[in-house]
Amino acid sequence: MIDSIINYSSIASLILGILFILIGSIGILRLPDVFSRIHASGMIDTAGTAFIILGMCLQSGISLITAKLIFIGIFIFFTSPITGHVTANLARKKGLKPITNNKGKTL
Amino acid sequence: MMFLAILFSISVCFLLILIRLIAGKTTYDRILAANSIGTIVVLAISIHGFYMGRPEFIDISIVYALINFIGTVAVLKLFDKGKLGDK
Amino acid sequence: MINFKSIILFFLLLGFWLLMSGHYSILITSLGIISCALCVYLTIKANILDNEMLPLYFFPRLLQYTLWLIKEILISNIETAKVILFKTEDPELFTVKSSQASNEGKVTYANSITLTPGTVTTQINENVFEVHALTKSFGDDVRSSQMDKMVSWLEKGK
Amino acid sequence: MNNLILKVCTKVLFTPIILFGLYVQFHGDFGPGGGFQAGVIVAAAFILYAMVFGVDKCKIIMPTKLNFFLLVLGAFLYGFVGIVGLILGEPYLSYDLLGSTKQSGQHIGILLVEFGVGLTVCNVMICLFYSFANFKFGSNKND
Repeated sequence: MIDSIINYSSIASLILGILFILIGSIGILRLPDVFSRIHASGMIDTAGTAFIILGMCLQSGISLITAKLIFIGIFIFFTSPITGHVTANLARKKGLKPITNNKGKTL
Repeated sequence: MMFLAILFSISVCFLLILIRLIAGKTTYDRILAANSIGTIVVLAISIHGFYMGRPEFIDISIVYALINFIGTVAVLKLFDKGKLGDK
Repeated sequence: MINFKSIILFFLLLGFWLLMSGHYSILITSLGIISCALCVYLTIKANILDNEMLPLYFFPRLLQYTLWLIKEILISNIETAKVILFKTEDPELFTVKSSQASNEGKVTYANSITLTPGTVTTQINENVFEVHALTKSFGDDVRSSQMDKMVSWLEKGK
Repeated sequence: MNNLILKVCTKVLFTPIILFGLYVQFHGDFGPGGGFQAGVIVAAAFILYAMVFGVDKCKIIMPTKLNFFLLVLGAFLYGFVGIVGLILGEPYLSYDLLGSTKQSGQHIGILLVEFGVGLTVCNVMICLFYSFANFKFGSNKND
């Protein structure tokens, strides 16, 4: 009983993760400029990764594998904003203008 | 069987991002796409470990995540300064 | 120079090693202790063992902050998915002020902004951040400075 | 790169990456891993540090002389463990007599040889980075 509940929730979590990754890749294709695409890339790195790792953790039960999977999750959560920020920062520094429609203050 | 289906769907996402990597207008688009492909490959390696029934191979995906991060930083620095040395 | 911080770092690294290892023979565990000591030595020699590297005063409130951040990430993920699939994007670029005093607080705030999809920190100048948001509602979320208050709470505990 | 986030996060990541490299080094006989991978991971931590804080700062932790010394020491360790077997009347690189029993001898021998390989690979990577770090890519005109 408990086993089948864990199994089904693991499958649901994996499918949800795949869905988020798919939406993120569509976003990377569809959105107009680098700064918007970073948001879609961030979706892959946060929701997609988190749900797939959650699904695999449920699949493996309490073991060393779960600890390593959680460690991968923490590592990707920690490094994803750094690469996103550094890419955006470099694009801004090299003078790329994002497509916006506001006249707000910028640095 | 389930893991095979998931690997297949991950490869579809991989191909979608690959289109952006080839078509991307600016360099930053390409770097971003390469970074996203790296994240997807990290997940695919660990799922492949489950599919083969040897989840010990998760160590490899940690190494891949590490090299993905350091490689992205190195490429960005190369575009910023033209060399990897001084800060 | 062995101080309180380096001892804490040593035990954190030892916990990490024991969590990853899975083989608890005397040889492997003693190699682990030697490895952790080597890592602490390299950290001290590189002169990076300060509050920016190991903000110990974050730790009592870190768990609650992480849970709150995960909730925010989930909500903004769903919003971003809606924008990508159904709506047209309406990007904007604006500046916000951060009220954190220390570098580690500022970095936590900037990383939290980037980690929630829909908003990206593009530049940092002292305590003014330039933020790119996917739609106006994401921008309003950042401008309402709820996250700023949470990070300040994480930093100061008030 | 003169970037606050990158600097602070490199400080946080430097130590765990080295510890993970040493973990891969010493668990090479239980799973995937071993000397080559561990050397590359440890070198990656030093390279990240050198890229963000500058090569001069990295040379404080790993001076060029120490780098060369460890490079040679690793190769020497590999050869020496092999020669010990040869002196004790066994074929080259057979570790049976290093421990009290055959199995523990094998374990110690493999650990020592892998440690030598890891040390050499790590220091060759750092040495290559030091050599190529100031090589200018692209046009030579601007600065």
